[in-house]
Amino acid sequence: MSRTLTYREALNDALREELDRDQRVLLLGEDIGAFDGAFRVTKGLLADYGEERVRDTPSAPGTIVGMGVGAAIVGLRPVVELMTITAALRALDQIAVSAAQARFQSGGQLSVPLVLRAPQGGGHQLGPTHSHSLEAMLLAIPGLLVATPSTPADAKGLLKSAIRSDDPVFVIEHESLYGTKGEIPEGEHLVPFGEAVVRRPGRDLTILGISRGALTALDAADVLEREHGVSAEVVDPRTLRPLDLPTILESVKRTNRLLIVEEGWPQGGVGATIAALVLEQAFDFLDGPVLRVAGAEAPVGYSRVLERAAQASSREVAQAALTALGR
Amino acid sequence: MSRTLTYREALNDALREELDRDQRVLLLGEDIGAFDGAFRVTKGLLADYGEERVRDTPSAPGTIVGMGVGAAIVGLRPVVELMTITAALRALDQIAVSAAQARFQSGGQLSVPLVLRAPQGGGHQLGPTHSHSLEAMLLAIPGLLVATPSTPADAKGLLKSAIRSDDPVFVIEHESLYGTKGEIPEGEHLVPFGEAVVRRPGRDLTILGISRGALTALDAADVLEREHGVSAEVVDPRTLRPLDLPTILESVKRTNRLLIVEEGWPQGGVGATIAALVLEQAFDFLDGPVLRVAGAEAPVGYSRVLERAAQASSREVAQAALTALGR
Amino acid sequence: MQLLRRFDERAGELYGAGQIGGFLHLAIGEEAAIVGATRALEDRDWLLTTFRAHAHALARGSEPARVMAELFGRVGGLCHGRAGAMHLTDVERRFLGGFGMVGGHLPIAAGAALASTYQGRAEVTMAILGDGASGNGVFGESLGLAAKWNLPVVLVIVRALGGYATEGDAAAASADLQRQVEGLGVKALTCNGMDVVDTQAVCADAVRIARTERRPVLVQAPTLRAPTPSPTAPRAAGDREQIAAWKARDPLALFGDRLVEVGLVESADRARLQMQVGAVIEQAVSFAGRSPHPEPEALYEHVLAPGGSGEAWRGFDLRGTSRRAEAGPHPREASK
Amino acid sequence: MQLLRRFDERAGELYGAGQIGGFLHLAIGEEAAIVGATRALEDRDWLLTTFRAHAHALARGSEPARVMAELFGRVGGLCHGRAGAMHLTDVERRFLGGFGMVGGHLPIAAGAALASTYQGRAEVTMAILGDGASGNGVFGESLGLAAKWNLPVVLVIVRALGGYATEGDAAAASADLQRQVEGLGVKALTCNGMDVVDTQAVCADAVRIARTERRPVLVQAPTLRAPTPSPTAPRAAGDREQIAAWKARDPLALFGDRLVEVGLVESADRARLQMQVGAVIEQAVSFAGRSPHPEPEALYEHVLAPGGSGEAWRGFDLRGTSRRAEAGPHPREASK
Ligand SMILES: Cc1ncc(C[n+]2csc(CCOP(=O)(O)OP(=O)(O)O)c2C)c(N)n1
Ligand SMILES: Cc1ncc(C[n+]2csc(CCOP(=O)(O)OP(=O)(O)O)c2C)c(N)n1
Ligand SMILES: [Mg+2]
Ligand SMILES: [Mg+2]
Repeated sequence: MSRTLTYREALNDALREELDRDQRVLLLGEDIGAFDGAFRVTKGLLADYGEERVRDTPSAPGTIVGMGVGAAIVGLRPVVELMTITAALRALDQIAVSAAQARFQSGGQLSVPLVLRAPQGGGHQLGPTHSHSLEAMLLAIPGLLVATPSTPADAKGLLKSAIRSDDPVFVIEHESLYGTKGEIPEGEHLVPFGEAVVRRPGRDLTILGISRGALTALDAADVLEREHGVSAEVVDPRTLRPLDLPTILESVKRTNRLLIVEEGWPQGGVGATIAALVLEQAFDFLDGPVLRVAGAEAPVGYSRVLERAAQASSREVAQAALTALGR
Repeated sequence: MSRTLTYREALNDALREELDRDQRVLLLGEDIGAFDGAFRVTKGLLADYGEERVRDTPSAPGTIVGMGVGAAIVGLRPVVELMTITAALRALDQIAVSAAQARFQSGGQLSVPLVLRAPQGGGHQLGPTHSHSLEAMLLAIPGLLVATPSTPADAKGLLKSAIRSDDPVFVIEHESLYGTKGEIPEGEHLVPFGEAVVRRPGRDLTILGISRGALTALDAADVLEREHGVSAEVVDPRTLRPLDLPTILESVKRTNRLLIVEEGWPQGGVGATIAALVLEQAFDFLDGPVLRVAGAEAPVGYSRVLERAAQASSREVAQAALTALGR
Repeated sequence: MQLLRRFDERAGELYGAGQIGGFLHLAIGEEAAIVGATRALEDRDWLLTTFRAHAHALARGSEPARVMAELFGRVGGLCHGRAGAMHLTDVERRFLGGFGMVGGHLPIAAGAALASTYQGRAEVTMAILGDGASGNGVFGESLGLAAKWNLPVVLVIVRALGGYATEGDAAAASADLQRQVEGLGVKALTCNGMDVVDTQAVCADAVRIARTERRPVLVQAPTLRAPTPSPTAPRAAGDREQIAAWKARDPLALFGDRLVEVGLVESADRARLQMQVGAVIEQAVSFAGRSPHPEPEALYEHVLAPGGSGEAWRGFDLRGTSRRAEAGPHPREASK
Repeated sequence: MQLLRRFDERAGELYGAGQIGGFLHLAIGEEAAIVGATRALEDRDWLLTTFRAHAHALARGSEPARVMAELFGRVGGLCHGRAGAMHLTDVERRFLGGFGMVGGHLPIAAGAALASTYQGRAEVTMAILGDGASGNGVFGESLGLAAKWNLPVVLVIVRALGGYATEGDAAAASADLQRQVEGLGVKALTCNGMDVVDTQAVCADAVRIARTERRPVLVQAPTLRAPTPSPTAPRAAGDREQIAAWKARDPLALFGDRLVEVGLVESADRARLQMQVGAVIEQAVSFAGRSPHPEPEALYEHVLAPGGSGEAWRGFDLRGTSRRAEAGPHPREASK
């Protein structure tokens, strides 16, 4: 049995279930209450759970995250929404130091079961300050778990697992996926961290897609099959820390070729990291270089044309795959 | 003709020369005046240039950087010192958005000739909040130039070039290098951005060292020569954006092996980025995987032992080199 | 004001029609505050504002056609389609833009004032912000340092009730906020943000104080924004009463009526003005519609300074092998 | 106070001797403020402080031996050598630590108070800070939200003159700062930070108000820190006059004399107390010296929660191939 929900509804579902299950869970964020959240993810939660548990905050990212850290240390399980991932840049000291290092600094005395949520990426011309993709910066931080759900089912299952995690977690949502629909298993649906999924089996090469990149990879795989008779395997890591490297390596050792699709900036990116890891651990299995199709080395422009130019398109991914195959 | 100066003195020299040369240059930062700067880099500048040009600020990183951006846009060439690179995490929205995107967002109407300076890295047991190495996070940001001087001469030459750049630049100094001595050419000494230097020629493999990693690589090269008869070429990129990829590729195409040494976190790191770039562009020249010796996937502990364990040591680099050579 | 109003109404329609994308924050109801504040500035002064930038650009005198073209994301836009409504910039008019991050422009405004002062020019920098931005720490940090360094900055808080986002007690000027900033050594004034004459007078006073006394001044301008559900559905909505309540305070109607009352304007002139404005806007729309879309490659322009050493970088792998631009000049050449 | 003083003096020596590393921010001169403030708390209350953390840990009752061992970076330290003086934590005493980033602990304190209130416990959270931290935006952000949400937080600003870092007008309590926070709806008090009795009384009052009225309270405690050049050369320095001036206000001397005057303590007892304290500190030093250094591998402990799915990550490439730990369990197993 399953239901069809949007990514947005799936997240709302996850929050409701965890709010029902665990009194320690409470939500903090700008306009998450009366306004239902900038992207309507917290729709109806203020009415149903009250202002003790669903708290509207001012636009002060550092302080909101810091309060989440303090509340988590003293026994709660706060879920903090930031209106845009760019706001996380203002709170990065609280994220990278207070949240991610408290356990370490205290020699294990403190625990920070905090969840941060924010939308990233482009798609609706939000322009240079509301279209960043920052998974790589967050992945860099030891002590911080990072999830990048690309489907409604994963959005629900990963957010629920995140809320139950004793480590701080950043759940990176994608601004242009909120409206996408998908099947959600009935009842308790948890997606464990560190478990990649093969979205489409294939023989000729592996395409690894991060966040929305997983969907771009699937589209590209269709094009490759239809127009070029190429069989591409599509892998979605789903969480970046922990990263399910074994599943990625298994796939690469079969197909001997890897292409990584991400929307973030190419330098210091997730693609570069995984390319380096695979290179180090499966060099002898690689028939060619690991290729990356990343976001542009530029801010995301407002115009539809410039926004698209800043993102990885399925056409480009298909083209890169053919390059990888020496075609 | 040349003089011997410490890294700290070389930076002070660069600031003085540019303050003398260009009235538009002024300095902002916490305790850079009366206190001579937390690491004494701005020693004597308040006395010699006055409080109009050497300005002590409160501990408000975001606002200090933002003021630097505004002052740069309206015609000055501010040099902002942050006491520790970790403070940059509090100002990252001003760095990545205001400073690095203003030119783009305005369609080229605005220019931000701003220099940011901060010490990073470990060495004196400053503990988990004052020992970060964040060059990778800064490298990720398009529109921001990044310099990582490892010698007094480069510290001076790169800082002077940075102050004359029309792009915002982050000059990443290393906390444990301030006291190191080196020869500085007399007179005007500018080091251009995007020009790597081969610190030591070699045949058997290339070791690329970032920031202090370049010195660690040199020590490792000595060990390799002395104890194993291995001839390692040591390359110091000096600037990460722009990156002198041609020089790196030339070297790798000769030695066919690459090892990268950095102090930052391994995931989303500079090493991973360069490994991916080299893999993409010189795959057929590689006799083995590009190896990385990075900082630990952990915060930097306070204890001397834990601090050392978090950093790349020359022994480990030498060991990794032997691994790369299949020895 | 007429211009801002009709422009916003038209933009709202075009947003609905998909001609304009992203977030479009309308300023219907804020016209008196915006026009009054910006009219208090001289040409040599600098202006910064929030994501609600297109209205401020118009008020500062930017060409409606180039503003509309920017909203269309076209080459003819002030920022060639890079900025959209939230990040509009027009440096010729010393309008430093449109800032998407709430409060992010406040330290930049202080820095601009520092540059003017440092260079011995008696320019004032004005930053317009919403009440929400005063909840962010940069507000106090920037004002505090501006006071300490005697910087001529004028912050105008448009306290808008109605519409998107955490409102605080936006309805009226806040006595608490006044105490806070006075504690920082900042002069605080209040005006009626629904009355363009009063707003202009008070802001002119603020600008004078900032310019002559070299100190930051805060002006609180309470306004009532037309009921708008959100920046993604910007056309005026809300129930009958809300709209009626707002109409009763509509700053344009009030100002217009007053001009007629005191005999400064004939109702006939008023009608003519409206027609002229309508014509200007239609010209702007057609200019925007005719302006070409940018080329995809344009994305890489203006990322780094032309001729700067950074440009060499462009030659090397901008987005992974498959996207690599043609290898440019060796950095060694480029950085010379 | 004796304990803090002798501990700091000894730590300063050991720092000079290279037994203690990093930055060591001494609290000589702040003893009355620190002891007075912390004595105002009950055991159930929470305490957070700055990088000047070892003195606060001692005041909160942490074992001197385990504090000294932490300064030595040994396994016997409260944080097993990970924290050093700046990040000391002792959760058993509800001392949440030592925060290296100026002001970084203020929102965390507000969050702790939120958790207590949410869970229906009448605990108060106290955060001690320096005057410098009040210049950062998180100060106002945290107090503002604490006031809005009725959170029982007490912030004690030790306005220390002398020593490292931007002082502001640290000498005296700031009337401006009082206006600022009152504008945020915060109750503001002042005490004599050189007088432990007065500090204790005022802070107890602040704690009572926070606990019963459920609101944030700010206490300004002006102090005179012993002349110390910097945290990297922490032993008291400064010229003769400075030192003499400071000695004349030494909070320990004053309090001790007073106790003797009012006959509460015989000078003999005073001498005995000093001897006892001296003995405790020597025991602490020898415990620290005997405690082993951590193993290098310990670096990877406490990075992520034990048994959490994150641990699986440890199996894969922690720092590049050459450093790779033995491949751990497959995440699929670990995350079950
Ligand atoms: C740092 C940051 N967080 C969140 C947002 C999303 N956001 C866009 S508009 C807005 C409301 C701001 O309210 P206010 O400052 O009062 O301006 P108004 O909308 O009233 O003009 C917010 C929070 C943002 N732009 N920047
Ligand atoms: C965000 C940040 N910037 C800079 C520093 C470096 N720093 C260490 S101590 C200190 C001085 C802080 O002064 P104050 O808050 O008054 O504390 P005091 O030293 O007076 O106790 C600074 C700036 C830091 N720890 N954190
Ligand atoms: Mg508002
Ligand atoms: Mg101080």
